[in-house]
This record gives sequence, C-alpha cells and structure tokens, in this order.
Amino acid sequence: MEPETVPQRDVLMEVRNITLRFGGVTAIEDISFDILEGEVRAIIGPNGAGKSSMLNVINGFYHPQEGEIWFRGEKRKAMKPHEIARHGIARTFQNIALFRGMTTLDNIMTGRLTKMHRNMFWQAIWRGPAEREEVEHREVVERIIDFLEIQHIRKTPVGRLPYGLQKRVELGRALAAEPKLLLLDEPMAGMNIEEKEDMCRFILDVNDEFGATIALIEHDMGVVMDISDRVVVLDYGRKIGDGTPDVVRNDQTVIDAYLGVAHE
Amino acid sequence: MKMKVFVAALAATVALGAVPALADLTMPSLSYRTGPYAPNGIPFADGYADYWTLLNERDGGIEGVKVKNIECETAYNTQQGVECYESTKGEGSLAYQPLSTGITYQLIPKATADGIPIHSMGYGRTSAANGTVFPNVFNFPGTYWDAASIIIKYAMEQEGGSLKGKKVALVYHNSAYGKEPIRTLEKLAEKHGYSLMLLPVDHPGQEQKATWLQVRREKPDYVIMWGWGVMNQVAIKEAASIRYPMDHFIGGWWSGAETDVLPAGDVADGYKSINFHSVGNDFPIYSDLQKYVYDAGKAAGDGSNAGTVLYNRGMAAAMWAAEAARTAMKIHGTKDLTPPMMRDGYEALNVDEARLNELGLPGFTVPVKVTCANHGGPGLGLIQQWDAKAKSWKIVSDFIGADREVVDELIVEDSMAYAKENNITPRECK
Amino acid sequence: MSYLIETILSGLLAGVMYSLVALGFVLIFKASQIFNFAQGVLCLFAALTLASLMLGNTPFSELLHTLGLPNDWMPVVPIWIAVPITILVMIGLAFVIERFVLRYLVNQEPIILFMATIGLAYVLEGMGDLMWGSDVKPLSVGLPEGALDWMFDRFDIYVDKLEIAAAVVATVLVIALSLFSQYTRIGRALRAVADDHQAALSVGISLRTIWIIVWSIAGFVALVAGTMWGAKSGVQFSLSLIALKALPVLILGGFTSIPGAILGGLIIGVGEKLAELYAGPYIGGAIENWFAYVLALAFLLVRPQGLFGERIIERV
Amino acid sequence: MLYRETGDFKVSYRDDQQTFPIIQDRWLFWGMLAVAFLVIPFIIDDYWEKSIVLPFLVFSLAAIGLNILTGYCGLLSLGTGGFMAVGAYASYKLMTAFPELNIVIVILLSGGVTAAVGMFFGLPSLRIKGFYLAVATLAAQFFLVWLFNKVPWFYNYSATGQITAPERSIFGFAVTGPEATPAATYLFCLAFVTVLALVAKNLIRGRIGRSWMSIRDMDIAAEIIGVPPMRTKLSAFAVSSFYIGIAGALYFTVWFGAAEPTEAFGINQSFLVLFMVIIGGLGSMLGSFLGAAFMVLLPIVLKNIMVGGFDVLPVLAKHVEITLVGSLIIFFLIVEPHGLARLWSIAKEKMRLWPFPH
Amino acid sequence: MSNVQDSLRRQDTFAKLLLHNAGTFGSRPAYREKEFGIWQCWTWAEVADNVRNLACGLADIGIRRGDKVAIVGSNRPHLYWSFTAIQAIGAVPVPIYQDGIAEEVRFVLDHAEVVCAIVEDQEQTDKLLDVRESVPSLRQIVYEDDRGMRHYEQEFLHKFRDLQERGRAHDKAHPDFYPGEVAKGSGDDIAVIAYTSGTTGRPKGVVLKCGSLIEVGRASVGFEGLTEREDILSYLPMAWVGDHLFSFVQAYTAGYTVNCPESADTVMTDLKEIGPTYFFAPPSIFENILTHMMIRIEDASAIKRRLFHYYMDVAKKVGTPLLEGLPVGLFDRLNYGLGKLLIYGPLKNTLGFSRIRVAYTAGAPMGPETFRFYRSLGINLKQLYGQTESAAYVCIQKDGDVRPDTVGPAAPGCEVRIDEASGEVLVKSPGLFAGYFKNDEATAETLGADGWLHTGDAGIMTDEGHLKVIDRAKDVGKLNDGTLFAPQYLENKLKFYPFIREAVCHGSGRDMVTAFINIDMEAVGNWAERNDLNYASYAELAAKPEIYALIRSNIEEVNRGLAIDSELAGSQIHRFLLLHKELDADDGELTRTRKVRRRVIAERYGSLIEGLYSDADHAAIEVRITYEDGRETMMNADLRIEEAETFPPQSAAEPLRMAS
Repeated sequence: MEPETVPQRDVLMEVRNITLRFGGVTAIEDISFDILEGEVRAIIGPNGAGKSSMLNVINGFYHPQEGEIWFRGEKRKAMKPHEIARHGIARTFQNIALFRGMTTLDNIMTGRLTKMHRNMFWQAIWRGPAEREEVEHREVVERIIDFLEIQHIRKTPVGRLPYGLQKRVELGRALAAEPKLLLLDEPMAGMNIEEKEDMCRFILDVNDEFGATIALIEHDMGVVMDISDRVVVLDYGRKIGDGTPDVVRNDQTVIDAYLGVAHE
Repeated sequence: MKMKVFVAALAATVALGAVPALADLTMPSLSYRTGPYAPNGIPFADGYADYWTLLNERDGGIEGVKVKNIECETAYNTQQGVECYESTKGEGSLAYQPLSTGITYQLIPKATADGIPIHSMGYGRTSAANGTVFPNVFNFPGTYWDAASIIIKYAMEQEGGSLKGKKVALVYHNSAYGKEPIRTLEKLAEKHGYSLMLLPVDHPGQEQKATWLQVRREKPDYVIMWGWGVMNQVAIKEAASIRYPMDHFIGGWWSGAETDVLPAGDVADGYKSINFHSVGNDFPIYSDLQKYVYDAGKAAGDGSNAGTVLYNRGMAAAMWAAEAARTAMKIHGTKDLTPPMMRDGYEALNVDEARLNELGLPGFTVPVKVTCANHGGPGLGLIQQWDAKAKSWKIVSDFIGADREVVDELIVEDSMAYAKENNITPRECK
Repeated sequence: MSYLIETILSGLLAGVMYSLVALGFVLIFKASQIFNFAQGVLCLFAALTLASLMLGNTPFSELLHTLGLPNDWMPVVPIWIAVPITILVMIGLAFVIERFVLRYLVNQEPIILFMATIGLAYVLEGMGDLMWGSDVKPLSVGLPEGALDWMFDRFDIYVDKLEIAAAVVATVLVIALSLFSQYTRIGRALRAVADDHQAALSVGISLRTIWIIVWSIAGFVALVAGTMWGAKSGVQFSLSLIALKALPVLILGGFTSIPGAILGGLIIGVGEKLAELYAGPYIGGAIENWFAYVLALAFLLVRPQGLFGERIIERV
Repeated sequence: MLYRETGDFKVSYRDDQQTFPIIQDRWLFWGMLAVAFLVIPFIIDDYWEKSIVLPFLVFSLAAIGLNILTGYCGLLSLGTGGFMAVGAYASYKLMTAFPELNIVIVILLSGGVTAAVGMFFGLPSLRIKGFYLAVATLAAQFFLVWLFNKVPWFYNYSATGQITAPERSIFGFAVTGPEATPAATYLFCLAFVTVLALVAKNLIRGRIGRSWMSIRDMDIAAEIIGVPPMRTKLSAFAVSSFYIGIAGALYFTVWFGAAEPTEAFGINQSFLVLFMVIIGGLGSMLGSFLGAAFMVLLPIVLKNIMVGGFDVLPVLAKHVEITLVGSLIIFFLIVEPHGLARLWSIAKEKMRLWPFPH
Repeated sequence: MSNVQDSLRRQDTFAKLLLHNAGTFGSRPAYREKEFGIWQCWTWAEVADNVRNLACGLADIGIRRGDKVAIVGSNRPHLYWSFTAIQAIGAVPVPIYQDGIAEEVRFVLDHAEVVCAIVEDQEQTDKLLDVRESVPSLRQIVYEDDRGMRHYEQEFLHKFRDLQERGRAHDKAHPDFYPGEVAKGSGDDIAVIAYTSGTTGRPKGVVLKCGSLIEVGRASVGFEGLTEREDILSYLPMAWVGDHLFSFVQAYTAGYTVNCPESADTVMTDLKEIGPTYFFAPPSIFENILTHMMIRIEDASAIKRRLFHYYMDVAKKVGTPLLEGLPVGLFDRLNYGLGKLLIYGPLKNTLGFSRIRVAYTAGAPMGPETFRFYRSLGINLKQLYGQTESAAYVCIQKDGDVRPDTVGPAAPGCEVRIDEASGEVLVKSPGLFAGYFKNDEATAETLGADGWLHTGDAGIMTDEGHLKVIDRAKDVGKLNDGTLFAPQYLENKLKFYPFIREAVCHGSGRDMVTAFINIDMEAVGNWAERNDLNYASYAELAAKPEIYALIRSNIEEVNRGLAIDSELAGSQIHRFLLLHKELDADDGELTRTRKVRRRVIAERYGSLIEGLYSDADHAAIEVRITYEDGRETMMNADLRIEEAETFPPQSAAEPLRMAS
C-alpha cells in the first residue's frame, strides 16, 4: 500500500452541543464533534464516560435534551431509531444484540430489511417478485458472508456461535444495511489478541471496500489508535480531547483521565 | 403433519377394541360426570342407567330384547359431545339424549341427516316441538317456553290472577340455554303487563354480587332463574343473603335439584322450582330397583341419588325411550329396531296414566302423547318447593298447563325461520 | 347513596376474595418467576380435600369400587383434625410438585413454566376428581353467612358476613406473611430469592427448599381461599375457575407485589361492581368479566409494569 | 438412516431456500399430500371426520396463527378463542347476509375481518410485553365473547344466540350443513390448510417473517436496525388473526355447523391452542401441526384405550384421562421444552448422520 | 475459411474440443463452484464464451504463440478455463502448485520462462510479486479474486474479469482472431508443461502434447463408458497430472461436469453435497476417510456400533463378490441388502460416495485392506497406474477383474513390459510426454531411444497380464542377508492401521528392518481421550509409552502377516520409534502428493536411523522445521526406541505372489 495524501473530506455528521440527562443524572454534557466522510472516528474514554450514551443519541435511541445533530448537511429532526436506520446509520452493540433464534444468514438478511419492499401479498405468493427480491438481497448478503469469512456458519443459529464469530455476524448485519455511517460499540470487547487483530482487519477492510464511514467506541486505547483517523476522548460526559491519535495520545488531560488522576 | 398419521393409526388400532356387544337395542348416554356441571350430570346419568339395568334384569330387556346402555363422557362440552355422538352412532344407537343445549344444537342437523331421533327432554331447541320442521327431534314433555309460561302462570295465581305492574326478573345463565325463556317472558310481559328485567350471569357464576345488588335495587316481585351448575347454589345463597323472599324465587326445571339447594344450606328453605315429574322414591318401581339393581350391586352410582330430582328425570327419559322402542316394535312388527323405526316409535308414543301405573310409576309424570306435528308433548309442569329441614322437595301445585297461545306462536315463528334458513320444506302431517 | 356505598363495599369485599387467590400467584411468582396457573386448581384441591375429609368420603372410592376393593372406610373427620391434615396434604403436594416438575424445569423460559403449571392444573383437577369424585360438596367451617344484620337493619346496607370474615382472614394472612418474611430466616431467604437467585443461595438455603416452602405457603393460601370460596358456593370443579378472576387483579397489582395483589383486588372488585351496576344495564349486563380485564388493560397502558411492579428501563 | 442427501446440491438460491431443502423431505411431503388428497377422502367416515380430522385441520390453522404471533413474533396471546369467534360470527353474518357469496370468499373475508379486529386488539402490544400482554389479550377474549353473546345482531336475533351454518356448496358438493359428506368437508378444510400453511411458510421465510423474528429475539436491536416495531407487531397480529379467524370460520361452518360463543370460543379454546403451539414447538410450522395432532388425538386415544380397550367406566376414564393429559404435557415440557418439532428435528439430525453419532 | 472449419472439426486441441462441446451439449453444466452458498454453474456454452474472452484478453495484453503462462491457485473454474484460453492462442499453460513455497515457485517460473501468470487471489499475487524481481521474463499477472486488491495499482496487474472485458472488446474488433487462432492449433501443440514435484532433486517440466492428451482422454473415457452426465469433484492440486487428466482432459473429452469445492477446508462437505459419480483420490485420502470413519463410529451407541461392525463383516464376506458379479447365496444377498439399507447406504451417503460409478486411486499403492473395504461397500474402486510422463495413463483395472494387489492390465493403447534386467516397468502409452522442458539429458534418460518410458518403478507381470508395482525401483534393496527389502510395501501395510499416518522403513544394506512411525494425531488423540491420557502436543502424545504399546501391537501384526510370506519374512520390523513431528511437505520430507522423500529423511533424521541400528533405547535429534509462512525454527527431541516382536517364517497356505 502506498501512503496516500489525505483527501479533503466532507463532514458527514456533526454533533453540536449535545446534553443528555436521565432524571437528575447528566450522562453527556455539551459535547460537539464531527465525523468526516470516509474516516474511522473513534470515541474513547474510561467506563462511564458516556460513550454508549453518545452512540445511542446518534442513532436516535436516546433523545438528548439539548443540542442538535447534523447529518449529511441537514439538521436531523426527532426520529424513531428505525427511521434513522433507514437514513443510513447502522450499528453494532457492546453486548451482542443478535437475533439468537435465527441463523447467521437470517441475521444478516435482517440487515437488508430496510431495503426490501415487496408487500405482504407478494410475500405470501412468494414465487415471482418476492422470491426475486429475496434472491437479489441474498446475493448481497452472501458477499458479506464471504467478506467476513463466515461461510461455514451460514446456517448455524447464532446462539450457538462463539463470541468472536457472533461479533463478526453482528458486523455483517450492520454492513448489510449499506450504511453511510457505521457505529461500532466496543467491537473488540472481550476478545483475545488474535480476534482483535482479525476485527481490526475487518474494520479497516469495511472502511476500505464498502466505503463506510465508521464511528467506533472503545475503552481500550491501544487498538483504537492504530486504526482510527481521529479520536474523540470523553470523560464523565464531557469531551476532553479531540484529534489524530498522535495528538490525543500525548495530551496530558487524556493521560490523566486514563490514569485516574483527574478523578476527584 | 408427519406425526398425525402415526397417532391416527394408533387411535385406529385402539378403536378396534370397542366392538359392540351383542345387545340388540343400543341406547347411548352422553353423560357428564366431570367438569363444572358434573354435580347435575351424575344423578341424571345414574337414573338413566339404572332404569335400563332394571329392564334388563327384571324383564330381560324390552320385549325380551336386551338393552345396551353405552355411556360416553362429554363433560358438558360440545366438542366432546359431538365426538361421543360420532363414536357411538356407529354402534347402532337408536336415539340420543344429548343432555346439553349446546350439544343438542349440534346434533339436530347431524342426527336428522343420519335419521337418528333425538330426545331433548325439556331442553335443547324449543321450536323443535314443531314436528313438521324437526321430524327427528322430540322435546316432550315440555319446552323451556312452556316452563316459562307455566312459571308466570303460577306467579299470577299467587298474585291473585294478575301480574300487571309487577316486576319480574330473570336471572339466567349467559348462554344459549339461559337465553331460551327470554322471548317467551317478553311476550308474556306484553300480554300480562309486567315488566321484565334481565340479569345475565356468566359461566360459571360464582360471583353474583352485582346481580343480586341489582335485584336489591330494583326489588322485583318475582325472580325467575334459568341457571345451571354452581350458579344455582350461589344465586340461592345470595338471594337469601339479601333477604329476598324465597317463595318468590322460582327456578326453571334445571334449577331445581337437590345439588342446587343443599350446598346453600338452611337459607334455601322455601325456594321454588318448576318440574315435570314427581320427586322422591315413593313409587312401586323403587322396590323393583332395590331388588334387581341396588341390592344386586348393579347400580350406576353409589345409590345416594335415588329419588332425587335429576335421578328421577333420568329415569323418566329412559322410561319414555323404552316405551318408544316398544311402540316402534309394535308398529314395525319387528324386534330388530333401526333408528328410523325408533323415530316412528317416538312419534307414536302414548304413555298415559294407565301405562304409568303399569310401569310402577303412578302419577310420576305427565301423560304424554306425541303426534306428527307436536313433538313437544303436553307442556305441563308443577311447582315444587324446597324444605331445608326435611331436605326434600315438596310439590306445591298441580300440573299447570303452558300458555299455548303464546308459546305455540313463538314455536311456529322460530321453527319456520329455521326452516327458511336451512331450506327445509315442512312436511305435511295428517 | 346508600346503594352506592353498598356497591362499593361489596366491591371491596369481592375484591378481597379475588386478592386471596391472587396472593397465591404473587407468592410463587416472586420466589420462582413462575406464573402459576394451577393456583385456582390448588384452591379447589385444598377445599376438596378439606370438605371431603369433613364429610368422611373415602379417597379414590370410585377407583376402589372398580377394582372391587372396599371403598367406604373413611370416618368423618372433625374440622380441627381435618384442617391440619389438609395443610399436610398441601405441603406434601408442594414436595411432589418440586420433585417431579419444577426440578426439571429450572432455568426454563417463563412461558414453558407457565405451560407446565397448566399441565399441573390438569393433573390436580383429574386427581381431585379421582380422589374425591366430582359431585358438589358443602363446606361449612363455621364461618358466618348471610347479611350482616345490623348494617342491613340500621342502614339498609347489605354486607355479607362471609366476606367480612374473608376480609379479616385476608388481613391476618397478609400480616402473618409479612411477619414471616420479615422475621424468619426462611422469610428473608424468600425475599432474597425474589431479587436474586444467587443471593438466596448465599443465605444457605437451597433453591429447592425455597421452592418447596413457597409452594407450601401458596398451598396454604390456596386452602384459605378455597375455604372461603367453597363456603360460598360449595366445593366443586367450578372453584378452579376463580383463577380467571384473579388474573386482572394480578395485571393491575403487578406480579410481584403482595400489596399490589390486595390493592389490585380492591380496585378490580369495586370497578367491576360499579361498572356492572351502573353501566351494565345499558349495554346488556354481565360485563364484569371483561370489564375487569379492560380496566387492567387501560391501567397497563399508562403503567406497563403494573401498580407496584418495578420500572423497566430499556438499555442496549 | 433413510436420508440420502448426497448429490442433492443447490445451484440457485431459490433451491437453497426452498421449504424442504432435503429431497427426502420433499418426497415425504408430497407423499403425505398425495395420501391426504387422494387416499383419505375415500376412506374417511363421519367419526374420523368430526372427531379427528376436522379438529386436527382446524386447530392446525389456529395453531399456525398463534404460532405466527407467539412463536415468530414473540407476542404471547390468550385471545385465540375470541378471535376464532370473530371468524365464526363474521362467516355467519356474511353467509346469511349474502347467500349467493361463495363459501370460499366468505371464509377468506371472515379471516380479513378477524385480521382487522386482531390489529385493533394488538395495539396494546406496543407498550405492554410478556405476561402482561398475555393477560391483556384476555380482555379481548372476554370482551369478544361477551359481545357475540350479547348483541343480537350478531346472531340474527335468534332466540338463543345459537348460530347455525346454512348449507353451502362448492362445485356442487355441500361443504357445510348436515348434508355435507365427510370427504367434502375434509377436502375443503384440507385445501384451506394446505394453501394457508404454504402461505404462512412463505411469509415466515421472507422479509416479513424475519422482521417478526427480529422483534421476537431482541426488539430494541430490531428497531435500531430499521424494523418499525408498530408495523411489524401489528402485521403479526393481523396475519395471526387472519389464520385464527379462518380457523374459527371453518370451525363453525364446516366442523360444527352450529355454535354458541360462551362455550365454543371460551378461554379454554385459547389455552388449548396455546398448548398446541408450545407442545408442538414455538416458531415452527411443523410444530403447529404436531401440536394440534397431539392435543386433538391424545384425549381420544387415551379414551379409546381406557374405555374401548380396558372397559374402564367412562367417568373414571375421564378423570384418569385428564390426569394423564396433564402429566404428558408436563412430561413433554420437561423432555423437550422446545416442543415436538424440536424432537423431530433432533431425530432427523440423527437420521441424517446415521450411523455416526455426530 | 473452410480451412478453419476443417481444422475445428478435427478436435485435436482442447480449444476445438470446447467449441465442439459447446455445440453438442452447450446447455449442460460444465463447471460448478461452491461460492456464496450455492453451486454457481457454468454451461459449456458459457465456458466457451468465457474462454474466448479470456483468450482474446490475453492476446490483448501481448501474450503470443509459444509464450508460457503460469497458472497458480486452487481448483477454480476460472483457472481451468485459463488452460484452454492459453492453449487457444497457442501459448503454453504451466500449472504451479499453489502451496509451493516461494523458492519452488520462483524456480518453475524462471525455468519455464513464464511471461504471464494467472493467479487466484491476493495471496498468490503477493507470492509472485515477491519473486518478480528474480524472474525477468514475468511481465503480467492476472488475478481472479479482487479481495484486498484495491490498493494494488501496478499496471501489469489485471483483474480476470477486466481482462475478459478487454478480450470481449478485442474480439469485437477482430472477430476472426479467435477462430483463426483456434484453428491454427494442432494436436502437436504443447498442451501443458507439468512440473513434477519429483521425489528427488529439482522439479522437471514434463511436456505433454494436446494430441496425446486427447487420445488418452478418449481412450480412458471409452474404457469406463464415461458420459457427459458424470459429476466429479476437483480438489486435487491443479498442477498434478492426475487432476489434469481427471478435471481437464477427461472432462473435455467426455463433456462431464467439474465441480470445484468452496475451499480446501470444505472438501468433505462439498463432496457430500455433490456426490460425484466419478471420483479420483490418492490412497491417503481414502485411508484418511476410513480412519476418520472408524473414529466416529467408536463414539456411537453400543447397538449402532455392533450393527456397524456386524455389517462390515458381512460386507467383507459378500460385498466384493457381489461387485465382481460372482454367485452369492440368497441369504447373504438379502442380508447384504439389509446392510445396504442400514449401514452401507447411509455410510456412503454421509461420505458422499452414494452416486459413485467409478472411483480411481492412483499416485501410490493402496493398502489391500483399505481397497477391499471400499469395494465391499459396493464402491467400484479401482487402481490406476501411470505417471506424469505418461499422462497418468498406463494401467487401469477392468470391471469384474479387480485385484487389490495389482494395478490391472495395460490400458487400451498402452503397452507395458518389465525390463528383464532391472525389473523396471517400461511403458508405451498414447499419453507419452514429448520430453522434459529444457532438460534433454533427463529426457534421454527416461525416454529411451526405443521409445519406452522408463518409469523407475519396480514391478512384475502376473500370469494374467496384470501389472503389480512393488516399489520405486531405486528404493528396492536388499538386507545384508540378501532378503528383498521393499520399503513402500511395508509402509503401506503399516499405514493401513488408523493410528499410523506415515511410516518410513529402513533396511537397505542393513541387517534388519526398522521403522519411523508418524502417529495419526486425530485417531490417536481420540484413543488417548478415551483412555484418559493427557497430552498437550503432538510430540508429547507420540512419546507416551501407552502409544508406543499401541503402535507396537500394530507393527507386530504386520510382522505376523509378513512371517507367512517366505519372500518377505526376513523383512519384519525389528525396531521402531515414533517421530515427534509430522512429516511435512513444507520441510521437503514429503512431496506435495505426500510421497516420502527418502533421501531427505535419511539426511534429516540420520541420528535417529543410527539410533535404530544401535543398541540404544533412545536417540536424540535436532531438525529444522518450516512454518507455513516460511519462518524456520529448530526442534529438539530425544526419542525412545522400542523393539517389536518378530515371528519365525512359516509357510503360508496361500503365498502372496510376490516378485523376487
């Protein structure tokens, strides 16, 4: 691979002054940052820093009390999570949220649901339009399966899969939606080194081959620094750092937060 | 679907075990000795069975042909009733006593198509009394509508001949059965000038507080009850609790058995109900029963039900069926009866007082003469009253006739509607 | 006015009767997350046993008769012996249920456990019939019956003495249960198990023991409820159907809350009586049954977790 | 053991996602269908029709319906009896109001009416979950039964509230009413069951089925990946109710010919169908059939064994039967909580691997 | 123009055959490949089209007549097409073992003066890019799978599909080009240069001509009555002549379907799915399957196990005669039928052998027991004898006359004789090669002036005219007492035991025979688990005394069998040891086709051999091992040496007919 010059990228999403409270607890306080088209953006921070809440705000599961989100140049209106999904944001979950009763294939096919449109009548008849649509999407999904190298578990119910593979299936499900923005919630949590390496490779490949912009959360700094273009650091619901990995790594506030100095 | 074949095959092999015995006259009994209505079902089934046993033991059957009484448990459930019907009809069953209004409704079209007579004695579809539309169905000696009109008649007698301006409440089991008397009572209300108040009680009817609070509020002069099962007992207790005068509380003939009043205890004293036969075991036949059945250890139940209302009713049903079979044999000159012959026997049935005497049942029930057009019998009923101390029913009236004018009109109306809906051309009766 | 008071009073008292049944559900659900549909049949079974003992019926008499064995050897048992025997029977039943059913269903999904209790209901129903026959049995345990005279005479308000008694019994029962759960080791274990199975084990009582105890208690509560309802309507199969009356109470009160069961019962009792008496006549009557459910449903739409249920917070 | 899958490879996704991917299963299926359509009509009699075959077919449909809702979409419902009543009364009203209307259309329309009612009663599912929802559906159950019992319009103002199905025929063969032959009623129901089962399978394996299952398995995640919860849940209610409504319509018109709401569509019916679904296997089409067969046949087999085989008194037999049915239910739940369908698939897996154990 | 037509009608090249096939059964499947969950399918017509585009594409990037084009990758339809496409424009395909290490690849590329390589994926591309510097002739690389290739921007890299597009455009511009090129081809064109992995020395490029290959194809297809309806699974290395014969030559001549597995890991599953009707596997695969099966059945319930073994015995007794068409008693026939329903049928089904009409094994002799086992199941397994130099076509066993100890009579069109002096098998075959590429010396050595191919195998002709191959001629030796020592023969006997994966026997010029044994990790591991034996690694397991005892009993059984053979009684195995590592092709200990490289082993394990021939009860060893990625490391071990019981020679009732 030849080193590339960083191209001028457009802003895909901008988060402006978000504040989120649960009852009296403030989970996120006045946070702003942006995500550029095509980059790998990491949000890191110690446990309880508000990373997951941030992700939940981005995909509409939580509604922040203050602040606005701009997506693809437009201010986003209040939407249900499933509507947001249709607008091109997909995600994975920290504690795998696969559909345990379904096979790998079916799980990934659910990722295509937003793109399937045949109505119940055609579905009932099956032969004809519904089947054609199904096959079309199956082809896409099979390419994802191939990409993630999970052919051998295609028809295995995901409940029976080991953790690492489940994570991969979940990534596949998110990919199937062909998202503009892919949110990854601790994609490497609970993995051993080898699995982490695999996952990193997949994340980079996804970014590369599918052209998806990726925002990911991790509390483990090491891995993230290697794969992300820019990093946001949160601590106690506030933003304490933002920049390229090198900048962030040498930022005193960030170091303190991770070493626990700043916590009083 | 794969399992099905296997299980069905299993069922088939098992069903083969049920070979009919060599009895010539098969009398099925769709009894219900389980489920919520078992307390009512048991005595009836006992009486029905004991009468057949008596005939077999004492007389060697009917005209020398033994009777086989096949009991099939329905649990008062329509689905199981139909299953019973289908499973027993193949064994040459001559006539059915469906013993539940729901099952009767199911069987009316089926049995008609199969040519098997149904005797829904004092229950089932009232308009089946019209023999021109329902040639296969008999509901003598009286119908619900007869009963309702008799009760009103009795109440009128009590009130000195008029119910004008009075209030009558109907507390009824919220089902097809319970709704039967409504139209008659409404018609009669128009005729006699009383106001009718309807108080439905949902199955099973253990909680009737609201119903009786309404009775308390509205203070009807008479409360008529069309209840069944636990509903009866609770109603009687509640009525007593709100101090409703029990002698103004009159039940239909399925709300007037020992099982209905006994659990209520002393407070049930004075409760009345209509009946179409006598109670107690003060009949000659009981000595035969004692001799041939109870003492021989062949009783269907534990014998504790002998002489109770429902036991006697079961016996009456069997008696009429036996007489119908006898008549059929006479008409067709054969002892090898088929269901259509049995039907003819029912239609020509004539059990007068003399015959009752011969049977050892003098004055046990009303004389019945069935005709081609009238399958509903004479429509007579008497009123009985509960004596809690003696724990027995006392008969407090003579047989009272129904308001034929009102009832017959309703029967024609309803049966014709049925005929129309089902494309039946009423037959001509000579 | 007095009629309204009367309606509300009788609603409250009817509610207490429902609560008595609902209580059994709650106890078991709290301790084992089992929605015990057999609670109604448990009431029937307890009442049936008690009544039959007091009547001197021989167990399995029909079966014995069929087998040609003597079937008339039970003496009439006086109430002070019959009640302890019945309690023992219920405890025995708890053992049997734990040994043959629950033990094998640990960690199953709630729906499976629910279904198993319906199966259990069938078994108990069949056993009850087999043992004691299906005829109706009067049960008089010396509870007062009929209207409360002075209320009736003085205020023309009808209150059933039996239901007053039931209210008293229910109160005593609830107090006894709360004392039991506050001040005994087993009680504390029961409370712990409701929160966290592991925690309960740390108290040093095995889950199985807890189940046996809680089912025994539920059996005892069933006996009380069964006796009350049996005294009202005679002991017979229909008694088992009162479970259906307890369901809306449960939705309303929450599956895990004893105060919820009591309060739910009262609300349902009053609500349905008011509806039946004031709305019933206009729309045809007999609306009690569904009205109770609709009331509960309407309530749920506002508070999906029931009256005292814990708030559900969704997380991903 | 009997499976010979070698050489049965898939060259297209269409083949790969067909209903029976294994060729022997296909043979078995077509074989059974052939027997069902070509053999059974010639040997069926009244008893088999009314006591075994029609109950099985009708309850299979109802079980499929409930399985769609509970097994595939994870929404527990105890309103089955009430929804069957809707189907039955809708068909009755349609049959009497439009006597010329073809019975097939009547029954399909009844399903449609039920679907609409089902959607209405499904609205609470958006907020309420689990057992709370189950008990909430009881409200529908009790209300609907009350409604049909109470409002005379539904039973054409007949004296008792009983409704009776008039005779209707198809291709000149009566399929309702007393004159209908067992073969005709059987084939009529069988045709419905076959077509509707295939339709259900089609729905389940496609987009809609997957959205149902995603809601069942993890509703929050489903919503986040773009499954609209309201539409999905309501569609499950609609389809489920459609099936249950048709089952109710067939139950009334073809099987019983007469009905009364309180008993025929009572809460017992709801529990019965739920049992079928659980014993058969949640989330399995085959399970719906197995469960229906089990719950329909078990009592009859037990009864025939005891009364027919051993001459036990009917009442005693009934008591024992209830006890045994209960015990067997518990037994099966213990042995295989995922139902008969799972037992079958385990057995099938063994057969496929035979003689090897894994 | 009519010239072109005539030439095409002659079908003496594969490109012409392809056109013929596309015309005759164009809509029948020619290739299938498991990809994206299903078997992707190409008909002959589609293949013809693809090949044409590819050929034109190759021409477009400057491949000319006579250029050598390498093909590197696993069995994929695209790569099979490449053969034809390359041949069509007169270039020469050079298949290269895809798991070969960089040096091997470099050698072949360089030696064959390859100008272009068609490779499977990024991995192969990287391998070629690594060696590109040292192979000046290599100008173009075409890759099929573009996964991970996004950032490869060198202009000499072509995507397969893009190349085809270029070809299509080229074809449009010059519609006469392709037919003309194809017509220019003749049977005398070089079809392929197949590099033998060779048990010794550098690979040699065997030049095979189109005409002779097609003749071999036709003869062999006719011999077995193969039609276009056959299905085969192509999973053997494409560079091996066996696969070339089977998946390419015969496929083109018979027109049957070639199925390519999804990946090397899924071969068994894919085999089961496809259920080939015609199957080709080296003995080691058959042996592996058998071993695996025996392990699996041991986990079954007692009833199933007993049933299995009972019917295996029945099969042994009845199955082979049935297959041979010999008379069998009615009861046995029925019992076998039952066994077929209960055991053989399901067994063949789970293995994917249900539909097999003909199965071949070749490449190495097969243990007679294994051979009989498969035949007794009703699988028509036959041995084939040949070598790259004869396009793997010399002897084929005939239906109804199959013996486990011979490879059958000379195939149609072949002649076989035994060299009187050396006992070497000499062959004349239509598939005879045209010589070693750029190695006239070796060509002369192998292909005598008389036109006989010197196979290097030692063999005898039986009275019935069947060839029996004993060993590599150069490997057959004598013990010091003059007893015949045929190491492979012994090794094969040992390898029949499921616990033994590989064996290497020593004895030439020694007093007695000794052996290295490689245990079968899976079978022995399974046995160990069953017997509560803990182990962490292969080496640890191999050192266990229990395992030694296990293997010793196997060896002693072999010895007992040898004792009844007067010729071989002297070559019973006296001492043995269990190697601490598996013999590996990456270390050069085995060929890519898993043949033992005796010289390498003698070098690497010299100290162990010395140990075996000393009195010591252990011997130390240090070997260099190579990891898959090419890293190397040293491995030390001290191995125990044990004695095996030997038996005095007996005269057997039925002496094995063995050459002396």
